[in-house]
Amino acid sequence: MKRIGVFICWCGSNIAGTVDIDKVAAAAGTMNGVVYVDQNKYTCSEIGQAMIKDAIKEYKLDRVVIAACSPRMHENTFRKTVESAGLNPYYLEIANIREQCSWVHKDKEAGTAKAISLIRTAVAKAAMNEALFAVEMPITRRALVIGGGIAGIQAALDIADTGFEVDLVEREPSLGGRMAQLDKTFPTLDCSACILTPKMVDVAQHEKIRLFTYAEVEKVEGYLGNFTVTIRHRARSVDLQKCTGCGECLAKCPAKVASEFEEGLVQRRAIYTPFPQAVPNKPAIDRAHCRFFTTGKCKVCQKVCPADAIDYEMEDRLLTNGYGAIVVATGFDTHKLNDYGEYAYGKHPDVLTSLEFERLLNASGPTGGKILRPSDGKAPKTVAFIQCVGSRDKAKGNSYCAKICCMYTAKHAILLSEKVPGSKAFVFYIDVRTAGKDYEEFYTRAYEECGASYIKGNVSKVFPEGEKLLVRGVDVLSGALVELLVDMVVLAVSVDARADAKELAKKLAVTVNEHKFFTEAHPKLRPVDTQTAGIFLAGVCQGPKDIPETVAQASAAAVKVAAIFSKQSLLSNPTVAEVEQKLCSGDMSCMAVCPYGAISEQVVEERRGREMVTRKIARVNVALCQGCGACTVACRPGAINLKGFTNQQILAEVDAICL
Amino acid sequence: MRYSYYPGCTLKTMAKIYEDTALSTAKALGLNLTEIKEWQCCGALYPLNTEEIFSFFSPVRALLQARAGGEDKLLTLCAGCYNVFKRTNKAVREDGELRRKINDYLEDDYIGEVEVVHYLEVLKNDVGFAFLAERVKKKLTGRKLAPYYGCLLLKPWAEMDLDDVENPTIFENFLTALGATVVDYPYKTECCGSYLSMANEDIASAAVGRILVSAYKNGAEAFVVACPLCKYNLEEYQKELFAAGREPQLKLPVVYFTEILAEALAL
Amino acid sequence: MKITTDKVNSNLVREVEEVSGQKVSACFQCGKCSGGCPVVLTMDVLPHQVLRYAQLGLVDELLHCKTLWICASCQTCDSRCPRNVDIPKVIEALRLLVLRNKGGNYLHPNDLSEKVRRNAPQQGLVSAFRKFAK
Amino acid sequence: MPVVNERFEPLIVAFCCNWCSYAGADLAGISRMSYASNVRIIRVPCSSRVNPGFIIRAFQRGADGVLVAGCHPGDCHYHSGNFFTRRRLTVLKQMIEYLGIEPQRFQVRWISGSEGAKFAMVMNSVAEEIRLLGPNRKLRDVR
Repeated sequence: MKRIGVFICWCGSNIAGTVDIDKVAAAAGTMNGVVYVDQNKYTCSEIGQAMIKDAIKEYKLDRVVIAACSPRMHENTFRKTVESAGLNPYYLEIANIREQCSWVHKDKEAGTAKAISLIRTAVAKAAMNEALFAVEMPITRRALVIGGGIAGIQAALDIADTGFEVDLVEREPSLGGRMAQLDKTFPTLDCSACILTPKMVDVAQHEKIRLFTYAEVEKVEGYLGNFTVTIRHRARSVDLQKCTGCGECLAKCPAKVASEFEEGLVQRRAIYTPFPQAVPNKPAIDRAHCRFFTTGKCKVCQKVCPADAIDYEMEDRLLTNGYGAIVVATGFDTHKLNDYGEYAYGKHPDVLTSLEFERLLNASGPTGGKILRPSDGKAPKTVAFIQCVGSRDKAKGNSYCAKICCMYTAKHAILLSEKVPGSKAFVFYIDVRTAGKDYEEFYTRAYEECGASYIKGNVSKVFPEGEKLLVRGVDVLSGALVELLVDMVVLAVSVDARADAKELAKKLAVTVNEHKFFTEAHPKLRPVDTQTAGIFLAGVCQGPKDIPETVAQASAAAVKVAAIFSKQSLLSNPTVAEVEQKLCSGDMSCMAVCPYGAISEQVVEERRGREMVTRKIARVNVALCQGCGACTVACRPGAINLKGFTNQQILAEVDAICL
Repeated sequence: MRYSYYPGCTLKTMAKIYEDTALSTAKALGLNLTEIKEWQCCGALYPLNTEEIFSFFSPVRALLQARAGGEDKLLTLCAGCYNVFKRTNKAVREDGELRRKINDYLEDDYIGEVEVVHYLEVLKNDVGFAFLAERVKKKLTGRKLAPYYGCLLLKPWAEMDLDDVENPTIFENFLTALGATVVDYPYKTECCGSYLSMANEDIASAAVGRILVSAYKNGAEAFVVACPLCKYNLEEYQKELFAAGREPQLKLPVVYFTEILAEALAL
Repeated sequence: MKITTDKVNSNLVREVEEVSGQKVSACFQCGKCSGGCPVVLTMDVLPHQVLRYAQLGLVDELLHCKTLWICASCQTCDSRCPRNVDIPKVIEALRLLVLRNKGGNYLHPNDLSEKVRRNAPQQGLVSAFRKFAK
Repeated sequence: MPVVNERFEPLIVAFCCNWCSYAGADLAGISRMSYASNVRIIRVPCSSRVNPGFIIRAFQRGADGVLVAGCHPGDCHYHSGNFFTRRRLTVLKQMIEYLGIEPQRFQVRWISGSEGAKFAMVMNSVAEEIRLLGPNRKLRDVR
């Protein structure tokens, strides 16, 4: 007979408020195998834990049931408590009488009855708990960072600076991401490129970092400490070893396409480096637009290349590497304006998105940093900035606030006043949100010092009126109709998750929310983790945020990775599948359902009557098994069981519930 | 191709030319239109409240008649009728509670089987603008026409789903197929004042004025419309502005798209 | 005008919500409705203010405003509303609250001008009388 | 006939996967959403751990209903587990119906870790459906 101790937590009034603890304790005392019952105001406190330890020793308890909050909350804490009292940590069982009882049932009688039932179930299971032992598993101490924007760059540098190896994968031909497209950054107005490009160079030169540009994650397998990732290195058609980055080819290529980096304001060639400070500063051929690849004739770049670096035969390469942890930093897309015909975007050349306007501000942009109208090349005297385009719009856009637009619009208004003397900015807003250090002051500067007129009201429609644009809205505060004839309209476009975020999430076995942003493990306490151990998030791929927040999150992710790598090995999860040799028929149904390839065939020698026979049976690789238990149900003879969740334990729980 | 056809009250009187040209052009294009029996006024307006159940009976009865005629599609011309029928049909299809209430009053149950289409839609989807362009006998080359959509064809977009509500193109593509030059102007989907012109003429006048001037400034020689009420407002207030001397250049004819079509088909 | 707890809690707001099927609390006062309204210039209470008044229980003020008889139900506003509020339905509900009272009719056949009588299409007349009279 | 005043309270056994549905149940708690107290949750790592035998056993022992809840298909923490669950339990459901047990008594639902409200709603609706059916008498052990 087992000697089971039951400890009932009040959790202050959280449990004691709806559950009659004394009644529960009395009932627990009558349960099979229970030799000791105690209660405590806060079991997770030091005093509460000490009580458990003392009771284990004093009453020679060999199984422990704690009736308290969800095991997802404190199971690890209490396992350690039990372990420090000399018991195997898996002798512990938790009855969830808070989240799944006291908090959801207002009726005290019903709550008490359910708590008793939950404890009886836990006692029944605990009686069958067996000692489980984790094994040490070696880990691959190399990290993979997906995405080469500021989030990925920061995470990679921070991990590499702790001395561990990092592979950084970027889809585009260059590092840099969105931040490289920006001109100045709020609220300090320091130049984006000036603070970003040194970091890009650091990445390229860091001895611990391997940089893979023009590459994408193809396949992810494995688990914390031992991921196996296949990376597709897209055929760049330019040999990076040979290419000197001289740029001869860029000038001669006859095929032109809209430049993604310049937001389509100018054209690039089919062979291109996205921007002058690109890292690596070597081109790639965009095969979809290359004349040779589309028509079979041209090869101009090859002819002009002095280094013989052009390689039309190059093919995509798939390379597989092992990693111990992964940081996802894939960034965002700007919101597409297809559903916003009222703003005349695409109908009139002087209606721009905020990112296009950003390129006009940028000294390396299409206008050399002058704000000029795309239509006639003149400096606009009046500019209307429309905020929340695609944000806070559950009818046509994103229901959420994109967080950065209020601040970058204030920045645009300030920069307009600096770059075009005598100009005037009108900012149409729904609410101005400036939570952040020095942000409110920055916004104040826009309207106090730089003369921007803030108008509370969403613009309803932009009417092209000849060369000018008529912006029609209301000032909600005064109730006055607003009709402004302006030279330029800038739309503060919302921030979307990457269009293919869901596909990547599937590969990584992490989840996305309804807007396709990656889901963190806990919105407050684990904002950098995903639900999948060993995979972390950084930057806007998790939700809209500005640069400082992105950098902070990236560094946090790096520390999480470094913490894993600080050990040589990890303790495995001991709740793994186990094969009972004499029952296994060797038909291997289990192998077919295992998602981790953890089950393999093993040939065993057995005595049958007088002779020795060999036959095959299933074998579980405990390092690969993640403990889902799918195999246990697939097994016809019932030879596979899942430790910690055995058939016997679960049936005992069923029986206890139905008593 | 066969269709049930619902004319509506205005098309039998004030807008007779709209019906005549629609029927003649349809015939020329091989479309077979059968006017449904015993139709009544559609009610002119889709009820914008949760209480008026009886406003649905007339359009649903017409839809039942269309179903009885054996055709899958009910063709409409007047933008008002189109708006009422399309929205009613959608509501009956999707709102179980409303469907139950309506059917409590009707002899036959109707669950939204008929598809409501506008003639423009038929020209685009069933005839095809490319095919239409081939059938044009007299190309409208050089004619600068301003399409005027108004509201009822397009809004509310979630229910009408005919075209992009802010930048529609169906009218433009239609006129291009006939060889005309399409005049683009930003007021083509702005409201003409609708029924306000019956009671608050000043307000309607102001609304129409902007549309007229914008189209004129962008080089329009005539308006092309699909709604008798739009035509009335555009014509009447143009006359007034002209008479008052405020916009003396304004003398833009307002024609139904079917009239233009008949002309191009040399009917 | 004065906002009081009585007004904010008034049954009239609930009646408007019920008749219109719209939630007035959904509006966050961006003003996109008013900015695009083709007849807003002659309104005394702008469309976004209609929602604001309704949120605050100023329904009496709404029942006496000119706006109810100016809205053409063109649905430009609700086609752009980021909060999915069908404003013409809210205005329709208010109009019905007026029309359902004795003497609430806004338009009488005798009011029609000679021009309207002679030239207006049936579609316009039917629409006008359905909106402006009971 | 005696007048029964007491409302029948069914006993429902719910198998919830650790990563989604159990987390969803916790979230319902954290959000203080109250729901029917008839449900007893058994935590399993994945819905694919649920052996049809467990369900039959619950009915044998007197459960009035059994619910299996897992991650949404495609979102399984173990990649593919709930696809197996779906297939296995579809077969079981047919068998259970064949045995004459009302289909509402055995339900499979997909509830994610962020769907606390859905968890509460499902518990209420399942409890209500089974309450209307009355006690389950099929398959019960003679005791």
